[in-house]
Amino acid sequence: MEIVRHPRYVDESKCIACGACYEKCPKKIPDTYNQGLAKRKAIYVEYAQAVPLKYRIDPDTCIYLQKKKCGACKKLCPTGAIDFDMKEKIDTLNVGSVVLAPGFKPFDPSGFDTYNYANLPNVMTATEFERILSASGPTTGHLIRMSDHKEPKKIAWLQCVGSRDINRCDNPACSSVCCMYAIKEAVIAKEHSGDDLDCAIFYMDMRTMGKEFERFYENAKKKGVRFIRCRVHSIVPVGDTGDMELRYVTDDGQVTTEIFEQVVLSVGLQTPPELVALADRLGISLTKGNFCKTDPFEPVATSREGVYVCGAFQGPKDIPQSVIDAGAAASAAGEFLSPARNTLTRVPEIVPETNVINERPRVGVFVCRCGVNIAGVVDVPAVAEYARTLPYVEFVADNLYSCSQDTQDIMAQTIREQNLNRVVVAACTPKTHEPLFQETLIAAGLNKYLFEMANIRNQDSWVHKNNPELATEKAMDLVRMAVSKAALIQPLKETALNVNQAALVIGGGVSGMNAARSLSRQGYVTHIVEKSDTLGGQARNLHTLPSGDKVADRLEKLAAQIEADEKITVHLNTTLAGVEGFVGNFKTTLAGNGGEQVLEHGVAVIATGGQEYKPAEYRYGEDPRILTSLELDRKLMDNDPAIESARSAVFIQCVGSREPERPYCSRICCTHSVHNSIELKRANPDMNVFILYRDVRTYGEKEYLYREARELGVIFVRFDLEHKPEVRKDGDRLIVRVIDHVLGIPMDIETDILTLASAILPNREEKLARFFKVPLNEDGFFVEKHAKLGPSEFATDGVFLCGLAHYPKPIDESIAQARAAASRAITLLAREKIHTSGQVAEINPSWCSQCGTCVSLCPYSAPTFRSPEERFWPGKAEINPALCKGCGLCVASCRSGAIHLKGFDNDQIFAQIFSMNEAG
Amino acid sequence: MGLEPGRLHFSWISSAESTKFARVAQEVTEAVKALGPNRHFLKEKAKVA
Amino acid sequence: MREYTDKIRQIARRLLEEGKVDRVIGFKKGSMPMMNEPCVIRRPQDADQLIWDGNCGINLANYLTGAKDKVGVVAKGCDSRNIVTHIIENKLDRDNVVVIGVPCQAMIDKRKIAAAVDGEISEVTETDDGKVVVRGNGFEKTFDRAETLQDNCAICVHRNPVICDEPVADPVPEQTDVDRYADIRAIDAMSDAERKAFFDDMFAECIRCYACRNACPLCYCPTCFVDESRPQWVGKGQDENDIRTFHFLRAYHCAGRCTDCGACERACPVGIKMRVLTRKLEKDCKELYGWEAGMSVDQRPPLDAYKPNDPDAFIK
Amino acid sequence: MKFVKIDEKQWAEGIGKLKSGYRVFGPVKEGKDHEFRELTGDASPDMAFSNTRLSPKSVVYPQSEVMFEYTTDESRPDHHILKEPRRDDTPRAVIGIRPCDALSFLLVRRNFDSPEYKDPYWLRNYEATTFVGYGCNDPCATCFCTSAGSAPHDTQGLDALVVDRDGGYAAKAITEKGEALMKAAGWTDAMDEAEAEALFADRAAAAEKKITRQVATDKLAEKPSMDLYDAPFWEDVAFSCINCGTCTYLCPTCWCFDIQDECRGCEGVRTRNWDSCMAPLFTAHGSGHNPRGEKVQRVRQRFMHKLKYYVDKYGEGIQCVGCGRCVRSCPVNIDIRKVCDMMNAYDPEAANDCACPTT
Repeated sequence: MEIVRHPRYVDESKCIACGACYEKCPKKIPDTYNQGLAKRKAIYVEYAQAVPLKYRIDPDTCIYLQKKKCGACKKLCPTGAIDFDMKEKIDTLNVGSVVLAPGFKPFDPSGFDTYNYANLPNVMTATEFERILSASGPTTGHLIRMSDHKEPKKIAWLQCVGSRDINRCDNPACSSVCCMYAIKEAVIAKEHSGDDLDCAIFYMDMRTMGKEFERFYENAKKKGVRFIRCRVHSIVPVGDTGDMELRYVTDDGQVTTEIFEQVVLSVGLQTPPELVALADRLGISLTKGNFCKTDPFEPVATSREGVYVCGAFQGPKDIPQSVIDAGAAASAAGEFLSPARNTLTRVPEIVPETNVINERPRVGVFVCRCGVNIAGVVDVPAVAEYARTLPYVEFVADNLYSCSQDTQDIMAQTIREQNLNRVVVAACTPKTHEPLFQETLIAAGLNKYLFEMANIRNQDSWVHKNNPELATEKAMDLVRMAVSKAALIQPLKETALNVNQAALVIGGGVSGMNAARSLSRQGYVTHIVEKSDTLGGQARNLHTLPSGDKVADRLEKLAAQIEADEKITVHLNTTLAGVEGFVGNFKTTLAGNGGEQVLEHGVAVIATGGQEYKPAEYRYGEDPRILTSLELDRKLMDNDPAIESARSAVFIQCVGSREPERPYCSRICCTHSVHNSIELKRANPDMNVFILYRDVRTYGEKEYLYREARELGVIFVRFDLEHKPEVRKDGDRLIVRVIDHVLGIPMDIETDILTLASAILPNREEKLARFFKVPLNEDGFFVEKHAKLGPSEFATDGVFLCGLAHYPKPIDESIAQARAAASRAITLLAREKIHTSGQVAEINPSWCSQCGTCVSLCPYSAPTFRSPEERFWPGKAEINPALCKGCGLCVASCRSGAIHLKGFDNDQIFAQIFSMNEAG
Repeated sequence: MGLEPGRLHFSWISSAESTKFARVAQEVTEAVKALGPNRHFLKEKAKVA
Repeated sequence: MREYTDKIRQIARRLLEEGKVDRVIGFKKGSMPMMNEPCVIRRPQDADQLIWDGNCGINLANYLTGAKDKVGVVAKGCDSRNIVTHIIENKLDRDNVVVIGVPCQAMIDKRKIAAAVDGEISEVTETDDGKVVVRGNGFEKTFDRAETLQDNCAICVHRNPVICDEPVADPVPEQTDVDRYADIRAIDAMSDAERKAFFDDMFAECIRCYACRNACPLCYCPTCFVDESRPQWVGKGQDENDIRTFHFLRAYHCAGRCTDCGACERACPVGIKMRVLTRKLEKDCKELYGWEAGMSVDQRPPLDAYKPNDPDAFIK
Repeated sequence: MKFVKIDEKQWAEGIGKLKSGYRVFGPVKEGKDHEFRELTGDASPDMAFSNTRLSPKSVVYPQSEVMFEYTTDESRPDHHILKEPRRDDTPRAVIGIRPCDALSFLLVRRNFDSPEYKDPYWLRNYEATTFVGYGCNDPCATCFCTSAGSAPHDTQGLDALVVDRDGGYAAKAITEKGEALMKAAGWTDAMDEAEAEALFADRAAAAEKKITRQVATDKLAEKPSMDLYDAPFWEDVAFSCINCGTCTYLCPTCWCFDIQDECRGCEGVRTRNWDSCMAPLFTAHGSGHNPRGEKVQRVRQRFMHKLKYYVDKYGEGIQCVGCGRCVRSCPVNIDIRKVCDMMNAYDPEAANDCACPTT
């Protein structure tokens, strides 16, 4: 394939991001990253965390590129990185698969004259408002409005701007994320400006269906964020105060006007025209809403083989779902390319490590000028001279740019020539540069931990720009502290562990089967453990998907693939009896079929699923006409005559969900009921179908179903938690009473089918959680590593997660997560060996009092007790370096002071503190 | 213990809250500067008997 | 008390005879008035050395640390709570210990009695009707037992053993109307200068013998922080800062673990009332975490538990 | 002038006068107990005490004492040189020391003033000190000085001895130092020698009669050390011990110390501090090995040192003056009198019958 590479006009290999060019560039233009709320120069880095951190020139605004004048950056650049002659390049890549992750464009509300976005400075889109709240934004996080820099006291959010709207724009789908981001913005705004900030969110349905979202919503209410169910028609300026008037109707029908000082438009997600064109070029099909078309059982596959999709191009979605999709797409591409795996790898050359133990410290100090970044403030030669006087310092040099490739080479050479055995670099932040310098140490044959950095840029020259003398003194202090620590540092060993190449998937439902299939297709022996006697899990109870697919057919196909797969072993009627070991080396005991079997595996995927809540309310169980959603599916599957003959059907939503004792949204029930209501209407168009709901949560393109149901005549009646519907029997008649939200009066509906959209319950796998040392949340779902960035894995290495065990979700999302879990697992398996950090905790057994605090406290289960039979130090605690993350919890908790963190030993830290003291 | 209250401060600052860290550091520094040099709990050179 | 003694001997004898335990730890009569000595009995015929009276204040859990054999131990309320703490802290296996539970009627304080009379005491007897008769060279004085109690016993709210395999008697009623923290609140209310002066005065007498530490069943570290040299946390001399560091750090190491058995104060040769430190932390643990040490073997102490989502607002 | 009488007024005035030539130390009531403290200002010794809680050894041998000072600051000419700090060597007087405690200084002197080694710190303080004893009329129940080579009115180690007399005190000068002190105090009112001898003898006899507890030490010297070392009773003796060290800190005859450096920045001092054989650290080696790592070894060491090794090394007495402080303050009632009897009576042949756990 061919890709166009636009010219950067800056040579990436030369630019060291010193910022000299930015200082001098005379051209100021609106900063696109800050939504035009601030200015930047024509030469710029998009945002502070950009990778790679290299400058580029905007050709449309650069004075030189436009008028051949200026060129200040080229004159100033210390490394000669500016190249105005760069041309557009077309690269041809030989690839086997393509993943599309082009994202979305926020909806542009300029066209809505009633919202006055184009005219009023204090009407902002939510993306702009995000920048206002950001510490790196134009106001450094200070909440002020743009017109007069006043702190607003009242802010309104208007939801569904450019979403769920076929009236003023053609975006019928729900954007899925706006409810949650609006609540988040309101809560953060209150955090920034104090509790008396009035935040009001105007919405249609509050769609907080993500994990922990409902709790966040409830907490926002408690914090005083107002939620008003009303679509505001227009925004009217109040004179030239900069304030705005909103007119709205309250729940009880009162028309109210209210003045706000700031209005935020919660704009939706849409696919921009250039992406539509791209899709056309690539020959992939789109949905009605211009999102990439996928199949529920292949949620990341486009219509073209080998081309996969993830993120908001597949449909409006939030970060966790996008991250899940990304994993799934990677996995899908990996399956597709499996035969080519490891055909393009290169092995780096390894320099043998010098043994420095018991050598007198010979410290080399490299003081960096960082161009003018440091040298412009700090007297670098003076610092270098000072360093020469410090104990154990054998060599000192100052460099213009320590991080440049040639300096790195010189450093490695110096280390060898001078026999240095400890290296201190006084430069920028270890966060970005420590690994680079450590590589240099390795190249020079030194253990990479014999390195210490003094941050004389971010923590010194940058913050004390106006105090050069004090900054120089501080630089000396920092160097002295670093040297005093360096003299005490020791080489550390990284433990290498073989990763057992087999995988264990726990649960044989749709998620488990997909995870297993993905693993096996990428070449790994996989075991599925299923406690029941068949594969399929909860999906066996489902009738059809909104796409029209019969779930049973697809399931059968999938199960057949699994059974035919040579690499997959299915253990039915089997449960886990015990788990030993850790990442890469698990030993799991399986119990079932009358015996026990020990399985060794390197990774585990937990896909234990969930179950349907059996309601205790609404007279469930007292009448055969009262069903759960899955029971209705069963009737539909069986073509039950009761369906055809029914004159009326009622669905009650949120049965057991979003209740105080189960405060989460089950995510799928709205779509499920709406879809089934359509099925009922199709089966019998004369049937009166009612859906009693609290918020209809047909997120994303599921909104089309909601519309279709309404068009088919399904009647939606809203109720709230305080006025739940009542079910009674009058003789043979089954009657549901609900208070009509428009009329405000009770309404009796006689029904022949009452479907309770009951919650999805977690299986609350406490034993499993203990076995794998992974946490469950209050609701009983497993807790992932990171809610946004690590949704398919656990904080415990080598254990992964997907499906309903994580949170309620529909089949397509479960499959995506199953593949994402497999993808994450494969990143581990593919390495074959894992190296732990050398900076891990270590126990001095002679001081250990065996009290067990570390064992109980460690979130990673790294400390354990030695066996009482062991010859040396029986019964004392020890730390498995493979599991230790170096967090230091155990170190702090140990009363006996027996635990220390290698690389951060007490004596090293005290040496730094004491040498700081000498300064004063 | 009798340590002046302003000399000890607990704060929960996540690694993402750089502005909060800077603010807290500034506040604490100012609070401690206002108290002046610490006079309690200073260990003098051991007394000669 | 006589019944207690008889019952303890009887239980100890039976346990040893039946081979249920290898040894029984209890008290034998001491060589001075108001002093009993902790002792170990290994043969059934020696069980009659055991006694029980108001002078059994030593916390016998201190003698169980790390025990690997089968031990019977005479335990009052506080001892039993320390046994629980020992079990939680992996110092003792529940299956290896047989708790001979003594519903405690509070211990008497020999220093209080000695201070209340002039001259050498030769004999002290406790009567069944709650009196303490003190005889010495030419005097005899009778006290209400309630006036002579150890400070910690006077405010004890857990007199009955929390775990018990062999009860010596029916449980005694627990005190419910005591205010455990009146003095702590008074210290809390002091200004920092007053508080500093209070502690300076309190520690002035300390000779750093570490008897408080050694008497404490919680202090079992192989190397105590005061003995560490790299880094040396505490200087070894008589500097007031070092003394204060020792006392405060020792107390902090007992936070959430101390059962207020009073062993530290009882052992102190110079009479420092260091229980105000441990009780301040006990009060904090109770108020912040609803925790009382040593009440159940099934619960992890609050300071041993890690929660990334700490809900408490006191850190902000 | 060997004997003088001192009335209440002379006594009080004398103490006052002494303060111009001596640092005066004496018993002071603190809380419920007495301690030896330096008497400054108008303070006078409170003679109504039986025995102080701590021994007066710290007057000569402070718990924590600076040996040297140094600096590593190379800008100073005297860097890296160990210098002795200025110390106060002026005469000091201990008023009211009990005869048992006075004897302890003689025992301790054997350690700090031996033919091979003379400890300058201890000796300087010791030689500057005049000990004015106070005859003991009401020995405690824990006292056994008469079994330990002393007696309530014994004069060993004293420069002068004071006893009660109607309306005041009678004093006897024992050394020239004592005589000089009495002169400085203005206690020169001579007393009839025969009357005085009788008074001193009567008082001594009366007090000695009150000591009921005798401890047998006669056979200690002849027992083979290894027999005692291997004796099975140590397990029982040590069982209740919590190794708190109270006994060693209170004991007038315990002399062990530990040397420590303390520094702050470039400035440092070398101090020596009392140490205790009850502490595991006392014998811990740098290697991590500890030859007395077990409690029972440490307990045995304490008693063996006092009652056997000392006896063997110096060929007389025991390293104990019978003051009874350890018996009184031991939190778990370990009684040196019982241990001493046990050692004295120990017969390894008969030991097989005892109920001790090691058999």
